Amino acid sequence: MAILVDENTRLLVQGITGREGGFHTRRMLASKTQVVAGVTPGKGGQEFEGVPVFNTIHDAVEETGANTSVIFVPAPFAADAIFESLDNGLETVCCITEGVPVHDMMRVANYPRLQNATLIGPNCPGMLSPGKSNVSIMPQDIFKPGRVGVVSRSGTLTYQIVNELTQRGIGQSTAVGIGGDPIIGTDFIEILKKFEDDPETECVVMIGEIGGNAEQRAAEYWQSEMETPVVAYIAGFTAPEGKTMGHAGAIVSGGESTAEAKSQALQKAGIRAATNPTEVAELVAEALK
Amino acid sequence: MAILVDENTRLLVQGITGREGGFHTRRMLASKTQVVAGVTPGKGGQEFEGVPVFNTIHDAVEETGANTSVIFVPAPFAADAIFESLDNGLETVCCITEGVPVHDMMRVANYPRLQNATLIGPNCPGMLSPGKSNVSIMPQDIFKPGRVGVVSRSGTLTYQIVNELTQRGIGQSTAVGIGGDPIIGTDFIEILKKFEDDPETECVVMIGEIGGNAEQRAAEYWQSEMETPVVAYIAGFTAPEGKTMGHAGAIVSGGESTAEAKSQALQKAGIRAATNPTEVAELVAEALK
Amino acid sequence: MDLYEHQGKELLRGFGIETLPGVVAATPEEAKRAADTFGGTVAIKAQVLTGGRGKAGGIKVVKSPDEAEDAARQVLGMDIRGHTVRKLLVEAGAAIASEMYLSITVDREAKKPLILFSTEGGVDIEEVAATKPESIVRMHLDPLVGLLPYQTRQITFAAGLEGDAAKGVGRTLTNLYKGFEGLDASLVEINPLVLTEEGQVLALDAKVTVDNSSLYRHQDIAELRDVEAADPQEERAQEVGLQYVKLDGDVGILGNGAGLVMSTLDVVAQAGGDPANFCDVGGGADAEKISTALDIVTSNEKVKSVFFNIFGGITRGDEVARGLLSAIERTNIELPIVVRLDGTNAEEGRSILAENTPPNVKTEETMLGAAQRAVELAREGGR
Amino acid sequence: MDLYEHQGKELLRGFGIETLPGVVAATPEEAKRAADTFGGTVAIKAQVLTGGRGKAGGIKVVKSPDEAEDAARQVLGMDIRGHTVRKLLVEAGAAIASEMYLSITVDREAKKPLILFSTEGGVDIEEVAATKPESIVRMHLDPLVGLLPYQTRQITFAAGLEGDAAKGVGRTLTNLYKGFEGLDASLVEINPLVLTEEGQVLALDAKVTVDNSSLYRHQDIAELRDVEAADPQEERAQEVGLQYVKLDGDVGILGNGAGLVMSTLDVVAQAGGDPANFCDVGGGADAEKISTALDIVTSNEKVKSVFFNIFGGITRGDEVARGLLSAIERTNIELPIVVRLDGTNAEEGRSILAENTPPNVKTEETMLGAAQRAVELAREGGR
Repeated sequence: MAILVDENTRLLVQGITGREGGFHTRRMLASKTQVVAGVTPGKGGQEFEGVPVFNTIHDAVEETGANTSVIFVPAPFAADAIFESLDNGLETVCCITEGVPVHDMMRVANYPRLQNATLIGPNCPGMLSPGKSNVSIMPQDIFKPGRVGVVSRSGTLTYQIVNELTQRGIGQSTAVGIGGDPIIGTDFIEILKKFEDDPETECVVMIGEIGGNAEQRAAEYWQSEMETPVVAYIAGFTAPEGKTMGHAGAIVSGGESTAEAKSQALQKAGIRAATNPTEVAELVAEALK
Repeated sequence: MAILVDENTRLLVQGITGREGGFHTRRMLASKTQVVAGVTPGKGGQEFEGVPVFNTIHDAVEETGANTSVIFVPAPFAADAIFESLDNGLETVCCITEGVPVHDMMRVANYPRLQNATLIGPNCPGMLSPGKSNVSIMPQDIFKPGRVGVVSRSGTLTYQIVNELTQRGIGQSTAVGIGGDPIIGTDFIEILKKFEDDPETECVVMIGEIGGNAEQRAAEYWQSEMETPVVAYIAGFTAPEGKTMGHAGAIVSGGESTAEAKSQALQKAGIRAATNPTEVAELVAEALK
Repeated sequence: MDLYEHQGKELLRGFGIETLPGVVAATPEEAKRAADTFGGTVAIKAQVLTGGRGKAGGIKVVKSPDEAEDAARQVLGMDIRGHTVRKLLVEAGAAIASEMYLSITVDREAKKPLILFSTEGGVDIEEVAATKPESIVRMHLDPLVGLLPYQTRQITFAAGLEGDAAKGVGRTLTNLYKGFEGLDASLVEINPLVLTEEGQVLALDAKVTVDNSSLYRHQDIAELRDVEAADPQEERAQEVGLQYVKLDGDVGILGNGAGLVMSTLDVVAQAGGDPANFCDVGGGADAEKISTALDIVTSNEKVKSVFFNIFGGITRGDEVARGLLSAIERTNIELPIVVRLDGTNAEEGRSILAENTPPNVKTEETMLGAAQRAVELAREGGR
Repeated sequence: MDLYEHQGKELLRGFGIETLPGVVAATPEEAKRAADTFGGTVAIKAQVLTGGRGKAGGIKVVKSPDEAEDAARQVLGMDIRGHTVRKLLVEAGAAIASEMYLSITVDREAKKPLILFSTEGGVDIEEVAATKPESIVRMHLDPLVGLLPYQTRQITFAAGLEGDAAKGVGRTLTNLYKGFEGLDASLVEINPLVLTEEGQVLALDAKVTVDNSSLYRHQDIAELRDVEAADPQEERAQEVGLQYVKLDGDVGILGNGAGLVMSTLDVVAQAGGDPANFCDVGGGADAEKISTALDIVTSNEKVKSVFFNIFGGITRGDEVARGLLSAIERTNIELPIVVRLDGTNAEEGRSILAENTPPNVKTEETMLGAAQRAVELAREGGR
C-alpha cells in the first residue's frame, strides 16, 4: 500500500502542453505513472507523448476515467483549474503551481472537503509512491520503495532527506510535499492520519519550517491519535522576523511561528526532532529497529 | 414520534419582539411549545412573555441550548437570519417570512446540507406536531394528535384539509408547510423520507400546486422508495399561464408546471389524487383501513 | 416583473452585453425618423410582455424610412395574445451568420442558477429541447462561487464553438451572469444571440424577468413598470396589497390564502362554473381590505355571483364574520354573494352572518356546497 | 508587500474607512506647512515599515506649526529598528474618547479570513491576547459567503458596544472587509481604531499587507513599492527572480530551494558560523542566474566565505556543475567558495568540478562537512 497515489492512480495533467506540464508529464510517464489524459483548452483532440489531450476536464474524465489530477497552469488560472477538477469528481488534486493568490486559495481551500476530495498544494512538489506512481516534480531516481512515509512543506529539502534515507537503505512508502504557501489544501495532520491508516508505513518523517503553527497542531495530533513513530525536522532557526524565506508561507510573524517554538512543541509531544537532515535518517533507522 | 418538531424541540424565535414574532410566540407558548429564547438585536437582557431575549443567536444558544429556530424577521434580513441560525448550530430552522429575494435564497439554500441541518421555508406556515410542539403560524385548534403526516406548499389550504381530517376523527402526526416560493430549503421528497422513517406516521397527505415539478419528483420518489401510502391533492387546474397565483412559486411557465401534468404524474406513479379537499379526507380514511 | 425587450436590453448593456443600436418609437413618425437615422435595413419590433410576437406579425424588417412608417402603422395597436402594442423598438440591421440561444434561470430543484446554451437559436427553445435535446448545453452554478472561467469554456466547447464565436459567447455569458445577479433576475434570456458575419456576438432579443421580492433594492427597475399596460383592477389590487388575477368567467372569487383560493377556483370549475378571477385577501379580518377586494372583484362587468371562501385559522370565524359584514355594508353590492365559513369558531361566525346579513348574502357550510350554489346563482343571471 | 501607514490609509479610504486628514511630508518645512493648514494640535508620524515607532520616539504630538517643524527635524532621518525615516505623515488632531483594535488576517489553520476586535486598542495586541484574552473577539468568515450583517452585530455585541460606537465599528468592519478582499490583503489592521468624543469612529493607524502573489492584478499597488527604502541587493535579486534576504553574518549562502537554503543557514549556525544571507537560486543550472546570485551574495562586504549548497534533483549533478563553473568564470570572485553537490549524478558533478575549478573553489560531499569547511574559511579571513 501507499497513500494518495498508487497503481490505481489514473492521472490527468492540467496544462499538459505547457512548458512545465509537458516536461514533467514526460518524467511521470517515464516513472510508469498511468497518465491517461491531458487538458489544454483549445488543444482537444491532439496527443502529447501518446496521451490524449482534451479541452475540458469534463470530457477527459468521461473518456478516460481519470481519478487524479496534477495542475501546472499559471498562477492566475490555478484556482479555476482546482475548481474544475473538483467539480468534475476527481478524488485527488495536486496543484504544483507557485504564486497562487492567497484570496483565490481561501475561496477554494475549504471546497474539497465538501466533495470528499483531497487537494494537495499549491506550491508543492507533489506526491510520489516509489515504484507505483509519480504525481510530482520530484526526482524519482533518489527514491526507493519501502516503509517510511515522508510529508514536507518544502521541495529540495525533502529530496535531501529522502536521499539520506535511500543512501542508508531505507525505502519510502509515499512522499508528499504539502506546499510552502500560507493556505494549502491539506495540512500535516490529514497526511499523518493517512500514514497512520496505511499498514505499509512504519515510520513517518515530517519536515516543517517557520511560519504558522501547523507543526504544533501535528504534534498534538500525533500525541493523541497516532502510534506510528514520527521523526521531525524543522528548518529556519536562523530566520529573522518579518522576512519571507523563499516560500510565501515561511515567515516568522509571531512567537508560534518560529522554528524554536515548533521544535519545543514537537519534543514536548514526544516526537524525535533531528537538528540536521543527516540526523533525520539516523533517527529513522533507530525508530525502525 | 413525529418529525422535525416534538417534545425535545427547544425553540428560539428570531424577531421575537416584532409584531408578527410576538403574536405567534404567544400562540406557540399557549400550545405548550418550549420557547426557550428570543433574539432581537439591541433588546438582549429583556424578557418577552417570560422568554429571555438575546442580542445574538450565539448568546441565546449558549445560554439556553436552543436547537430549533423560527424566523419572523422582515424579508430583507431573512437570509442573514438563516445564516445566523445555521452557523450557530441550530438543527432545524424555519423561515416564516414572505417575500425573501430569490437570489438571497439561492445563496443560503444549499448551505443547511453542509451543516446537517434542515431549513423549512421561507414563506411557509411552519411545522406542528399536535400535542407536542407548535413551531408555526398554524391554528393548533383544528389539529388532533394522530398518525397522518401532512406536507404542503400552501397555508390555508393545509388548514382546510387538516380540518377535514380532524372532523372525520383522523389525527395528524406532524404537519409541515414547506413554503410557496420558487426556492425553498426543503422539498417534498425530504419530508416524505422523514415520514417514511417515522413509525408513527401511517399515511401522508401531500398538498401541491402549480409551478415547478416538485410533485413529479415526489411521485417518482414515492414509487421507488416508500411504503407509506400517500394521498395527494393539487391546486391550480384553472390557473392561466404566466400569471403568479398568490405564491411567488405558483406560476405556470411550461408543460411540467401545470396541475394537469402533476396530477397525471401522481396517478402514473400510483398515488391516489383527490379532486377536492373533502375527497382528500375520504381517501385518507380508505388508506388507513 | 417582466421587462420589455428595450428595457431588458438597456439594463443588460449596463453589464456589457452588446446589442444593435435601437430607438423606442410610439408613433409611425417616430419610427420613420429612427429608421432614417440608422439608414438601410431596420427592424420594427412590437414591444409586448408576451412571446410569439414574430409569428403574430409583430416584427417587420424594412428597407427604407417610408416602409418603416408603414410597418409601424400596422404594428402599433395590434393585439398580440391579449396585449396591445403601444410601443415599438426600431433597431438597426445586421448581417447575421448564425443564431444561438442563451439563458440563465433559477432552477428550483437544484436551488441554483441554471445556464442553457444552444447553437440552435432563434426558435422556441422548448421545441429544440423536445426535438434536439443534445443541442442544448446545461450547467448549474454555485451562487456562492459564481461563474468560473472553466465553466464558460466547458459550455462553449460542448457546443462546438471556436474562435470569435467561442470568445464572444464566453464574454456574453460572463456579462449575462453579472446581469442576472446584479438585476436580481429570475430569468435572463437572449434568443437569438447572433454571431454576425464580422464575428461580433450580439443580443438580438432580451427577455428579463426581475424577482418581485427584490424590487425593494431596485427602485429604478420598479419604476419601469408599465402601469398603462396593466389591468386597472390588478393595478389597484396591487396597491392595497391584494393578490388579484383577472380571468374570463362569471363567478367572482375571494378567499384567504393563495392555495385555498386556487383550490376554490378549481372546485367552482368542477361544479360547472367559470371563475372570473383569483383574489387572495390574505389573513386577518380587515374590513377595509375585504371591502376593497369585493369592490375590485365585482367591478368586473362579467361577474354574476361571488363566492367568498374563508377558512378561519388564527383569525377566528366570528371575527371574520364581523369583518365581512362591515365590509359588505360599506359597498352597495347587489350581486348574490355566497359565503362559506369554516375552521376555528366557524359556527359562531355562521350564526352572526345568518342574523345580520342582507338578502343577497347566502351562507354555506362546505366549500363544495358553496361552490355549487355560486355557480347556480351565476347561471340564474345575477345583475 | 507591506504598505506605509499613509499608503494603507489612502487605499482603505477608497473602501469607506474614515481617517483624520493627513499630508505626507519629506522635509521639516513641508511638515510646518501641513501643520499650518490643519491648525491646532497635529501628530507628526514617522513612516516606516516596522512596528514600535511610538516607543522609539517616531510619533510626536505638537501644538503649533513651529513645533511641527522642530519635531519633523527630529524624526526625519531617525533609525527605527533598522529603518531610516524618510517621510512623515502630518495628521490633524482629534478628541479621542476610546481606543480599539480591529484587524482581518488570513488564518492558515481554518483557511479563512479571521477578524479580531478588541476595545483594548492602542497597544500591542499580542500583549492584550496574553493578559486579557477575553477582551478579544474572534470570528472566522467563509470567503465564499463574505461578511454577513449578523456577524458584524455578533462582534460588536460581544465587545459590549452600543449606539454610535456599535454602528461606527460595524460600518468600519464592513468596509474593512471590502478592503481586505478588494486589495487582496493578507493583513489589514487598524490599531488604534478610535471613537471620538463626537461619536465618530476613525482609523488612527493602518497596517496593510498585500499578498505578493496578487500584485499582478494590482499594478497600482505594486508601484507603491518604496524602492529607495529597500536593500539595493535585495532589490536586484528580486528583479532577476532570486530569493535573497540579507542577514548579519559573514558566511555567504546560496542553494537551490527555499527549504534547503533555510536548512543550510541552520547547519552553518550549528557549525559555529554566522550566515550572511539567504539566497535561493531556484531549480535548474542557469549559469546567468547563478552568476548574478554569486555576485549579489559576495557584494556584501562582510562576506568572507561562500557556501553553495546544491541538491541535484531533476537537474542532474553534472549539469549543475557545468552551470556553476561557467558562472564562476563570469565573475571574478576571489573569496573561498565551498561547493557541496549531492543527489542525482552527484559524483559526475563533483569530478567535473574537481578537474576544472579555480583554486578558491572547494568541493565537499556532505552538507554538514561543507558547512564546517565554509565556517572555518570565514574564520580564516577571506578577503
